[in-house]
Amino acid sequence: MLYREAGQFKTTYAEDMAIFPIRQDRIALAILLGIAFIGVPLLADFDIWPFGSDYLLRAILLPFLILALAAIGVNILVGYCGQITLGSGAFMAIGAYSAYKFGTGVHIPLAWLGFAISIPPLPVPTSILLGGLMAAIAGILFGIPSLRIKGLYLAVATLAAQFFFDWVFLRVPWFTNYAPSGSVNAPALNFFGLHVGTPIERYLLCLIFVTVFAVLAKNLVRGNLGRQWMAIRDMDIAAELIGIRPLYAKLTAFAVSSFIIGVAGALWAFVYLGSWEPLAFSIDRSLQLLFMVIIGGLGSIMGSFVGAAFILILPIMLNLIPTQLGVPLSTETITHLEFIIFGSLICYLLIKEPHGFARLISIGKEKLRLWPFPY
Amino acid sequence: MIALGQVLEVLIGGLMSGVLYSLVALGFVLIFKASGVFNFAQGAMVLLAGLALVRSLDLLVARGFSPWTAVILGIGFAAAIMAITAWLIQRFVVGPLVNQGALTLFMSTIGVTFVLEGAAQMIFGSDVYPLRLFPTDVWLLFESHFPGGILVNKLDVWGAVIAGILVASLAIFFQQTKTGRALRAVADDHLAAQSVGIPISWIWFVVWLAAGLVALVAATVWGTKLGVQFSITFLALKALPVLIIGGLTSVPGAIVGGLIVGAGEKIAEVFLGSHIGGGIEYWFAYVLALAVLLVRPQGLFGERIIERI
Amino acid sequence: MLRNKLMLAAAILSGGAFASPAAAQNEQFVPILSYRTGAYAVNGVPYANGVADYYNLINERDGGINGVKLLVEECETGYATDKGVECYERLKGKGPTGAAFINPLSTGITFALTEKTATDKIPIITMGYGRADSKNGAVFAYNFPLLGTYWSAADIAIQHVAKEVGGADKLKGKKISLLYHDSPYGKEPIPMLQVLAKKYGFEFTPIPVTHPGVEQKSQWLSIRQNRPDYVLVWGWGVMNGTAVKEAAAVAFPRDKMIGVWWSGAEPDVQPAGDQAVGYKALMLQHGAGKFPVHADIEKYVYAKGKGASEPDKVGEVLYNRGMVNAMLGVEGIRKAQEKFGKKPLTGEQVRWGLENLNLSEARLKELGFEGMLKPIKISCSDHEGARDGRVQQWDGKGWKVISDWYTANQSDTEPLVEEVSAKYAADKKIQPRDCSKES
Amino acid sequence: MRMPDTGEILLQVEGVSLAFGGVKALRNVSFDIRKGEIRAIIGPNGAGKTSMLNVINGFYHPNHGAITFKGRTRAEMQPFEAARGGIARTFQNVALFKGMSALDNIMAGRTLKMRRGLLWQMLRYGPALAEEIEHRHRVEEIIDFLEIDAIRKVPVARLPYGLQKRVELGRALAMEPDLLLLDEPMAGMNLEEKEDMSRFIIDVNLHYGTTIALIEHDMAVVMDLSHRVVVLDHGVKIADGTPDEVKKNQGVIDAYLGVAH
Repeated sequence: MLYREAGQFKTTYAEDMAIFPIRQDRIALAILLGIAFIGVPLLADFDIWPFGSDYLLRAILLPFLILALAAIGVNILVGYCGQITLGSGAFMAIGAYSAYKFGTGVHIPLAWLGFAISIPPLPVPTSILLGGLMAAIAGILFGIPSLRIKGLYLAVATLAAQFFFDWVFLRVPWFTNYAPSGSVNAPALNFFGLHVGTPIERYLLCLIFVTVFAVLAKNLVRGNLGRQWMAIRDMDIAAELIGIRPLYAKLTAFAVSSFIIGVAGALWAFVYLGSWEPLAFSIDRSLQLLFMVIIGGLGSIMGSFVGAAFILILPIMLNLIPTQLGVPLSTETITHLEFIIFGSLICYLLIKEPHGFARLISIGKEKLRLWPFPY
Repeated sequence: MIALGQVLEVLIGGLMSGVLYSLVALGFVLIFKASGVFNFAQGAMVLLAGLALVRSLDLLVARGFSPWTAVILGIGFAAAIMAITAWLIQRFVVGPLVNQGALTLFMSTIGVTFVLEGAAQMIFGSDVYPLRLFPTDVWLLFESHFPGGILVNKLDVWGAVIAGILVASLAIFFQQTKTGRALRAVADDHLAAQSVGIPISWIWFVVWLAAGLVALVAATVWGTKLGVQFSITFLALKALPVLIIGGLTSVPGAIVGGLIVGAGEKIAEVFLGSHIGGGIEYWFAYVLALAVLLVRPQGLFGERIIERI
Repeated sequence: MLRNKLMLAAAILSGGAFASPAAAQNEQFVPILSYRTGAYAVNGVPYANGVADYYNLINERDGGINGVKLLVEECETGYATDKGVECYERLKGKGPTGAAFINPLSTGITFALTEKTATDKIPIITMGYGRADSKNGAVFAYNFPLLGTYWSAADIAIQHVAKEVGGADKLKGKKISLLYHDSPYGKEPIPMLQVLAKKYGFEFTPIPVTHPGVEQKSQWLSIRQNRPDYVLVWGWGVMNGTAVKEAAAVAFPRDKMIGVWWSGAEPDVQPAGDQAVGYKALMLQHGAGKFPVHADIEKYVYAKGKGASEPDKVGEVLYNRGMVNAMLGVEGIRKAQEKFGKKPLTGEQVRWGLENLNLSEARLKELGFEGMLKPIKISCSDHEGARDGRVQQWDGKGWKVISDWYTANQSDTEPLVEEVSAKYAADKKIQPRDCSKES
Repeated sequence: MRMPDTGEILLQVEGVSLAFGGVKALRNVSFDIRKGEIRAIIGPNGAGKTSMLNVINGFYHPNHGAITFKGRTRAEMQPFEAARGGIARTFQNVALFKGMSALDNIMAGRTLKMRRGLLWQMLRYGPALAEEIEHRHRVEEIIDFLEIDAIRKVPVARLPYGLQKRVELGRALAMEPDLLLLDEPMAGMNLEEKEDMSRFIIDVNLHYGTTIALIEHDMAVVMDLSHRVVVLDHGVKIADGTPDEVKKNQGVIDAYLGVAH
């Protein structure tokens, strides 16, 4: 009875075009944001269950937020524009290492020209955004082949970006400021004079980034550009015949997607890991992100969040449940079981609902709307 | 100064390792050709086949069987495991997804990869298991012409011979047998094949079985080279550029692609890599693949792409 | 439906992580970060077994440390940094007083945790691995690279090479290559080897091998052409065995290869069979074999069916190393109990214990480690404690010790430690402690 | 039957030939389309009708011949350039964007008219929102006109075929084209749907003044709707004129009856 749109008449198109046209959805979102922005920090501040230790914040919510952001980026490219990528880890790495370089000062000696390009260390927020920008530029470059290469061939071609950048950040010492071990440390997280140090501060920082980018991304995908992307995804030939330029549509998708992934990469490195090496952005990360959007729902911003939560929490749950049930298994067995359950779940979900959790939720909502009369 | 002997040696070594990549790539091609499924699980299938083989071998030898009997029984056992796997995959994964898009099918094979990796190690163990089916020492050729001679690994030669036999038998299978011809019909058009009474589930089972047996063959060679262990699954990633260069649908393409990748990356690594930091062979093959795709989007030997996604 | 699932998830998650254990409060929590799966499981499994068995021994034989039982939980990292961080976060707060210390068993995870552990005040023990500059306890108060860093290892390896070629002066003009795992782990020794190359005048070539290291043909074809006099192997997992096999394939003499102590265990050479005969590796003091402590392990752990390993693998190199690692941690706690009382201790208190750890010959004998280890004494300025090693050689069946003890030359390593740790302190705005005032 | 229009020439096809490998799809075809008229292209299966439309909107590039549109003779061009020039198109097999709602499909037709860049769209505020609303108004008019109000938020893949065709027409109309190419707009429809569709086509022609070129198999429809008819057979133009003239043409009768040439 609570979930009804009856009586909610839209008198302007602007109202009809709001992100959540149904009032109950808006209320639910407001509550969720309220919990996220006010509830969680308050609970954590007073050490109230379940935030008594920072495990939930630091080991679950923080990576969840950052990976959800990256998943939004991947979803724009894969879910909205239909260009499969297995190289998103590399673009996270580009974001991370570029942000690192900008954050610690860029120095490019051009001895043969007789001068050097030097940029002093930039503030962290600027560095993170510039990291995203660098990823966007790389995204455009690696997006160009997509005009010719399609489908699974493109997927494999994106692996070229993955392995190439893995190598670059491993082998070109300039990117790691000549750190002997190749592992680099993020600069101190100063945001406009505030030092972001405690888990709750880090959490809020990521939450702000994610909220802002999720709104911007949602605006894009329901605007003209989003329609162009989806048109290219659904039928590129017809899209061209109504005046959509594939070059523009695909490259903007690559740019926007890579930008968001790059920012997520910078956050992952700066805020979550603090110290990292290229292995943090390996092919495994790319596959993980792809799983998130597929499980969560291709072409759904909300799905990116659901997918990220699922993929991140499932293994941890699988780890915890046996101990909770008092069936101690060896970590070896657990990991193998985790592989098996994880793989089976993916297959099961793909068979049951190829459009991911987002579709399941919208079906659920539709049923709820009609409840108790299903017909 | 680069010596001619070294160039030849690297070239031969590269071509040989390329053939070994082809062994893995062949499994991909088989499945893609017949079902349009891009099977990410091929690497995991090599692991499973290898583990089944080596563990049963160890057990049989420990029970006092003669090496030859043990090898034959072991291979039989591993083949049976691959048949069961093929049936399970067809029955529970690929079958129900028959009319889904290529992306969904591709993702489902990543799911299969996880299941196979977990199950194989859970059942057969996650240690390194040495396998010694082929000689691993070397020949040194033309020692009179080049200082130190040209080094050729016997295992690589065995690998090449086996790959040759495999390709020949696959060709015969496709051309000469009823199932093989039916397979080609299915590959051309699922619906049409179904409408003339070719049971598609049977055909797909056969394809996955064939890919499983190819994986077993690859496992004998790679297992001898590395020892049977988890890292064998990484071969899937080495085989992908081979596939792309050769074309997803071409058996000879897999071989030629393997040769190009093997020779290209080894030469690049040895002669170029030393100048720019080394380790370039991991991306070199992929960049090569990207370059090939820009010129020929369907790979060197692939059929023209019918857009499916 | 989904909401229910999420509720369940939250309930289980929070239960798992936060429910204070109903069990006895007199327990000291010790986490084990291990990897029993993935590309490096081959080496991760015996190590983790050694650690687990020793903790078990302490509980079974002694009833804990002075009556404080060890509460052990293992977490699988798969050698992946982000999983390692998650494991750390999950386990650090468990037990009545939180984790006593953490052994990340991965140089990458060590790098990622170094800052967090300092904030959380939990010691991070990296025995024979980790960051070499963290030897300087004045800057890295919570890092304990016990028994030897990679810079010490590099120095010992070169000392051994010098001895084999007939003296340090003979190193001049020799070619020494480093075949390394292309990760922070493999890169750690490079600066030290560069220093040594300059000092002794040998030609040093680093050769990277990309993770996980199954593909080394090009590297070995290059080695065959360059004909270095020695190849140092800084590998892990499958990379070690592959290196040995490829060396055999290009006929590089195995006795001119010297692995670091992580490249010198049974799983590294057994798969290569006869091809591995002659291969040498450094020892992190101990080697394979059984010592008095193993008798206790068999009596109190395996006889009760509580052993983690297959019995015939007890006493292998990595198993023993796991035991040594666990023993040093336990002794650190014991030392801390002398000062803070026989009760569960916080990480901060255990840190004091580790920093003041002093195991004499006699104490090692009591512990049953006589012959495995030399005495070790940690101090504020020296978190390494000992830097001795020997060289062992594989004869096809087992590892044989072939050298006397070497001690890494601090005059070589110390300037680099000072330089790099000072830079870290400056970057992180850490005020180094004044070690003369610590006790 | 409707009276032929005598307006100026909008599109001139001159001597167009098109071949795929050895197969000649079009052979030296010439005809014109005048402003404001409804021009039908008919012919038996395989006559090259769809190829002709594909040539007109730049999807195929003719081997010989020239296309002059709005007075400009063009060389090779890309389909989106034709769209920009004012040519819209529907397809024989519906080519809608299956994952999008009917509304979004038609909104996509406004792409060329929308000016705000990426950053404005991202903010969806001020000018960007105003633009979105303005175009929404235009699209709603089309939705009203095509009587598909009820299904505007439904993903098109779930719509019945007849409605899909209507949405596709809506998408083409949203482009406000000068020339509208309709490839068998009534294929697979029942009588009632055909009548609806005919009415829409005539209304579009009358109210918006849009020039229309259509391919259709139903002769009755063609004769009712069109001002002039061009007949193709095996890639060759065999007749051109008013429906009455064409109906009496012996060549056309032969072609349809399948008399051997």
